[in-house]
Amino acid sequence: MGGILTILILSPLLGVIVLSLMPANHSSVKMIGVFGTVLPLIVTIGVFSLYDRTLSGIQFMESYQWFELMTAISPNEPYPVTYDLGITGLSLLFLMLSALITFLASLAALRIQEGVKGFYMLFLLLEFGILGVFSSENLFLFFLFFEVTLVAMFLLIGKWGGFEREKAAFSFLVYNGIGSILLLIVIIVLFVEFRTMNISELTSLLQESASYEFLSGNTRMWLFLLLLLGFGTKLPIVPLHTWMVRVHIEAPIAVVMIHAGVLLKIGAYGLIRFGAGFFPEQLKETAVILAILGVINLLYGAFIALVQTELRAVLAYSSISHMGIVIIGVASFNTAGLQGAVFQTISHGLIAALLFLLVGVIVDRFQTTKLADLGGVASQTPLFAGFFLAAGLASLGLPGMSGFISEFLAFLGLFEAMPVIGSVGVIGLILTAVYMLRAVLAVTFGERKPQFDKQKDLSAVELVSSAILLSLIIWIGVYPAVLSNTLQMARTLGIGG
Amino acid sequence: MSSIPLSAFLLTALLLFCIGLYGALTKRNAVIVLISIELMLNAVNLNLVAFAKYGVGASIRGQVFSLFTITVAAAEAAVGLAILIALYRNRATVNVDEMNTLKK
Amino acid sequence: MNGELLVFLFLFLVTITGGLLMINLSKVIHMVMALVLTFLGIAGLYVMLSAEFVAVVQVLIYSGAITIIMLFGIMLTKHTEEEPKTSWAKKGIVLTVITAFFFIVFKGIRTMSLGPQADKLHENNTEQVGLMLFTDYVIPFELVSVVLLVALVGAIILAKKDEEGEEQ
Amino acid sequence: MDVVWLIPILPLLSFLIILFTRPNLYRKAGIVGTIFTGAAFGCALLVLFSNFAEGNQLVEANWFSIDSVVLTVGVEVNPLNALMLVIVTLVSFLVHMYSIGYMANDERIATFFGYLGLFTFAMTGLVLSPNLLQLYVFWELVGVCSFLLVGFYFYKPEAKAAAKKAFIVTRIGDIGLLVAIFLLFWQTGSFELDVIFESVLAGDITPSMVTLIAILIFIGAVGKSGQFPLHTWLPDAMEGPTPVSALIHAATMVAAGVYLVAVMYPLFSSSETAMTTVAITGGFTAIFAATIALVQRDIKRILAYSTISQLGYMMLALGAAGYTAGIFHLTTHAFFKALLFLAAGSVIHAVHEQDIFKMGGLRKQLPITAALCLIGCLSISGFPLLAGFFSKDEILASTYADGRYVLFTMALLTAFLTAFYMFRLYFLVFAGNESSKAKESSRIMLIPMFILGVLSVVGGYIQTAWFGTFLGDWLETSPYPITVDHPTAPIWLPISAILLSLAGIGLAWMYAKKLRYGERLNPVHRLLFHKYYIDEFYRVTIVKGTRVIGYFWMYFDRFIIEGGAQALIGLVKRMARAGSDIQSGQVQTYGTVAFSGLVVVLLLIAVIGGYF
Repeated sequence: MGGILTILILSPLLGVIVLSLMPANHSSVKMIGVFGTVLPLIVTIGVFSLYDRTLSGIQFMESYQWFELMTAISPNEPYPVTYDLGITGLSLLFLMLSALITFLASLAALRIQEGVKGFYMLFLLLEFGILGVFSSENLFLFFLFFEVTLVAMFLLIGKWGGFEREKAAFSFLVYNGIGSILLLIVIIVLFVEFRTMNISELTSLLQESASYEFLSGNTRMWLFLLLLLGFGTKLPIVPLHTWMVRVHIEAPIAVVMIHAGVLLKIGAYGLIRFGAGFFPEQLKETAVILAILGVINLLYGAFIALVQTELRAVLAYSSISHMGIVIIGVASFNTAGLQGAVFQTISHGLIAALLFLLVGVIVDRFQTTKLADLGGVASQTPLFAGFFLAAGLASLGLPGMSGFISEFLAFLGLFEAMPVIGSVGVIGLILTAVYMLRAVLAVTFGERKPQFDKQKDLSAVELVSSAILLSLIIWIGVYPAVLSNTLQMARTLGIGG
Repeated sequence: MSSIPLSAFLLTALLLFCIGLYGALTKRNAVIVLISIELMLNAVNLNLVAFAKYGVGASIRGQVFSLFTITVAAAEAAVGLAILIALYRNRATVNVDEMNTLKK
Repeated sequence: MNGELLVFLFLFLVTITGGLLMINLSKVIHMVMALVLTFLGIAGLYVMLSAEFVAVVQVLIYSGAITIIMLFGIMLTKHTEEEPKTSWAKKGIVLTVITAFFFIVFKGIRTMSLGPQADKLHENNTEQVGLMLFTDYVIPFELVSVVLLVALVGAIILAKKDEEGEEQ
Repeated sequence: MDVVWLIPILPLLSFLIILFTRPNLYRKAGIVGTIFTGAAFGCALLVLFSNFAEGNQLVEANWFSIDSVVLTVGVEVNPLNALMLVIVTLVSFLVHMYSIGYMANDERIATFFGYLGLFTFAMTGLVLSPNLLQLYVFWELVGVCSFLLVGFYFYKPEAKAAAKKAFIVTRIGDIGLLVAIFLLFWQTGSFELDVIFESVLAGDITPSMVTLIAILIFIGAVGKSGQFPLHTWLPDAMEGPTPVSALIHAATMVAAGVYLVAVMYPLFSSSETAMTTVAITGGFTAIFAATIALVQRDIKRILAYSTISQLGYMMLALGAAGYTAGIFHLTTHAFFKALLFLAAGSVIHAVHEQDIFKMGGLRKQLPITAALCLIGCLSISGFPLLAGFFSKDEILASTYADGRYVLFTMALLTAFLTAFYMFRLYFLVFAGNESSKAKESSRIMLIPMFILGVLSVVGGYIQTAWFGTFLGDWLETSPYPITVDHPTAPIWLPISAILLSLAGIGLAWMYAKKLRYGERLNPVHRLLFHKYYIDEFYRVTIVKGTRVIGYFWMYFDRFIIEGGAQALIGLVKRMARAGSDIQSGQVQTYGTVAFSGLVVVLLLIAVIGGYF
């Protein structure tokens, strides 16, 4: 099945092309936009079913010579740039997550009234970037697609966001731009030293002891720290998080779904794939600091979420808190921890998407996301309240839902490596329960408010989207092997537990 | 044979050049700026003449060159002043600060 | 200490003092006068460098012609008596940069010595200059005359009142 | 034995069916739920009897794996959990039946039964777990069901607060358990109970680590069983519907803490310190909660504090090496406390009032309820020959045998206090003058109460000094190494216990006669009425403290981090503006800049070229 990944990456562009040929106010623009996301979803499902779980290593490899860079210093030895695609179990999971959440987000975006055509075009462009990021087997391609997501996001936030959209868009661009520059530095250094940007080649080259002649331990540490900063901005690690809060609050709901659900995960993906894959030694050396950072993220986000008065802000800080668990998992650097980190990214992707989907419903029905103005909506919209409560419970790590498995694994890993830091970290799990319940109950429970009496419960589309997400959350929670079988963590990274 | 070393003349020229440059860059009166430029040209002339005596393959050529420079400097002074007057007629000022048409 | 050095020191002081005065005096007229001092000092230095002809030209053109032109320029334009002040920050920056420049160049010229002196320059200096000008440099000489002419014409056109332009 | 699987599955099915057909089922949901839990109860009975015949069973399947460690799920049947299964399914079944009547007028009756089904599923799953991970999963699930049911009247602010509190306070305990599970895993490499116990007994874990783990597990139990200092959620949880209180907050879920300690008994018994901690916490909670119960006015709150106190009793028994006694009391308590709650529910259903000082003389209107309530009160007070008598006696005996006489005295004193406050409640509610009109509850509510009443009377005969120690012998067949001793107490012990409880009853009668309305408010009374101001203390310290930290970090975030970022942006902006200011159009500025550039180049050449 050669070329299926190329087809996958290009599939959203079909929608862009069709949309670009249509008049802006045509009635079927929305439909085409939604359909544009269905296509990649179908292809991804195809990839998922064709993926051979018994094999290790990279599958669906596509590799073509692209162009060569000549340098004046060594004109006879050009630097080859290749076009490599390929996926591992890890990227396959992220691809599935992206395709699914993008599809659901495109449904949630049906509420957009202005500039629908442009919105869907950028939206599909964003998906193009995301799919590319996760299926690149080459740092150059990875970086290109990464930049595509930045541009698309910037425009989406800046044009369709809330009151302070420009500010949010710029802060997004500045922080992520700086992050991607750091990434670029690392890529260039590796390219210059090893004359390849192929990820798996680099991984194996860097893990050979001979490669230390090219790249000393000290340099590696610097490169690792740059990577950490770059992806840490994306993840985000406190104190590089302020842009993310703003985006969560200002961006249109459908975009936030993708942002919280998928884009933040690029940081985790990069950290696991490149940070842990390229520089395992350096990761081990900095593990304690990383774990402390993770715990700080966890507690910091939780404490602030506790006192927020705005639902979206609560969820934004909750995302920060949850990303702390990813860092904890990576820092513990054993199979349990890394598996936990991956589980957490997937699980938080689903949960955050669900939560923001429902926040979209809140905005649509109740025109406010202030906790003080909401309340008692379980009386008028029981279905919504039920889903919202379930999403909240999933977010606070209720067993039987995906959040629990990931938190459990991440902390299990951490407790093996650093029990003391772990003991501080578990306080975060209590706080998560506190702020999540506070927010969820403030919306759903409480006295019936008559001004909400006329509001309708979930529509069919909303119901189906929420149900899909919730059932996936529960499925992973009840049967986590569905992820771990695909993941093959140890094999992907070539480490032993 | 002169007992004064070359560097003494060069130092004089350097000092003059620096003074001229300072004047050209800081003075706000256009006339003074022009004068400062003349000073710089003079410093250059001094160098030429000094090198004519002390330089590699020293010869009269250096002095001839300085004559050319003086001529051009005279022409420059004349044209510069003419521009100044034309500008003054338009803008009623010789203040260099206010001559910022490059920006607009 | 011989007489030559004394003369050089005197001329050096005259030249630099003239320059410094020009920078520091407040009235424009005084500045121009200080400049004349410098020009004269330089003319003296030329004589020391066995360039009598250039020295004479220096006195004629600079101390004479150019100074007069400058005075005309000053008279034709209106001046608030005092030279307007420039901000200290700007002066500071310029001064720093120039000092740095000075030290770099100074470092280079301090011990500069390029070979034996030319010792025949003072013999019939004007003749030598004339010979060189009208043999090797005859074409540049003619070109300079054109340049002067163009400058003259240009200066007149520029300084002339643009009456037609104003009328339109 | 195959039916074991069905026990959790049946209530789950009930939950799912109700969940998906909610609008259609409506009132029929109760019948569906009752049938399913009834079937589960039947299965549990089968399992119980097959355990007598066939012994212990363990079935496991792979769940997922972390590298080479395969995590499993499964079911295990041993005497302890077979017994628990029967208790859980029985009480659940009866409460389901009762709720058909009690909740008949509620719009959301279907939801209610859905939650009940989910709870029964989670609770049976918890009981059947053969490993700690699975146990923890269900442990949290019962917590969330409790949360959902406490917050069932979600429109009441008190219910909202109570639900939140219930979840969060128990969560604090759960984290202790979670940490203990992590530590155990890294010590033993497994979540399986049998593996863990083997390595504990083999001495693979250092004694201090055993103590630490045991205490962490106990923290989990403290949270769930409402032991001091995490007891505050349980009285507030009475905001939930009364059948829920009977099922979750009296008979089953809160007993899960005791059950957990019992399950982990081999671990606890390896650490003297841990055992002492359990005993002291239990003993203290028993008397502490009993004193609070003395003065409360809300009928359900009295029962709640009574529950806390009785759970403390069980903990005390376990901590004093009275394994059988603890389990025995757990069993009997499930019966009579569920009975008391259902009776209270019946009263509340009839008079729509929860303040016992506003009731009175209900014996005439509610004769059956009154009679059943009396049985419950007698049983809990340890009236001779009723279930509570035997179990309480067993606890007193093992505490006495343990030799810590302070704890023993506490236990005796608690027995006296229990008798007093239970009969204070009984007399104030049922005796005296009639104060309001009330109608006896329907048959569907009375039948469960009746069954529980019967059990409260005869339930004690499974373990008596006279007829045989059947329960203890049977529990000893557990697959895990537990020491079941049969303490023999001096004859004065049961007699003094009887006398104390009779004294309590008598005092309560005199008290009730003397004071019909209101009570003196002396400082001690006020202190007790305000539950030793512990809620207020927590509110001021922990809750406020957490919020203050939160606000601190929020402002830190807003001003320091965001401000820092803004300052950085400002700096860049100012630099940019400075750069654009240079482009002023003035030749001199350009000249300066150009010349500066020249100087910089010269400097570079000079430095790099080595001229300096």
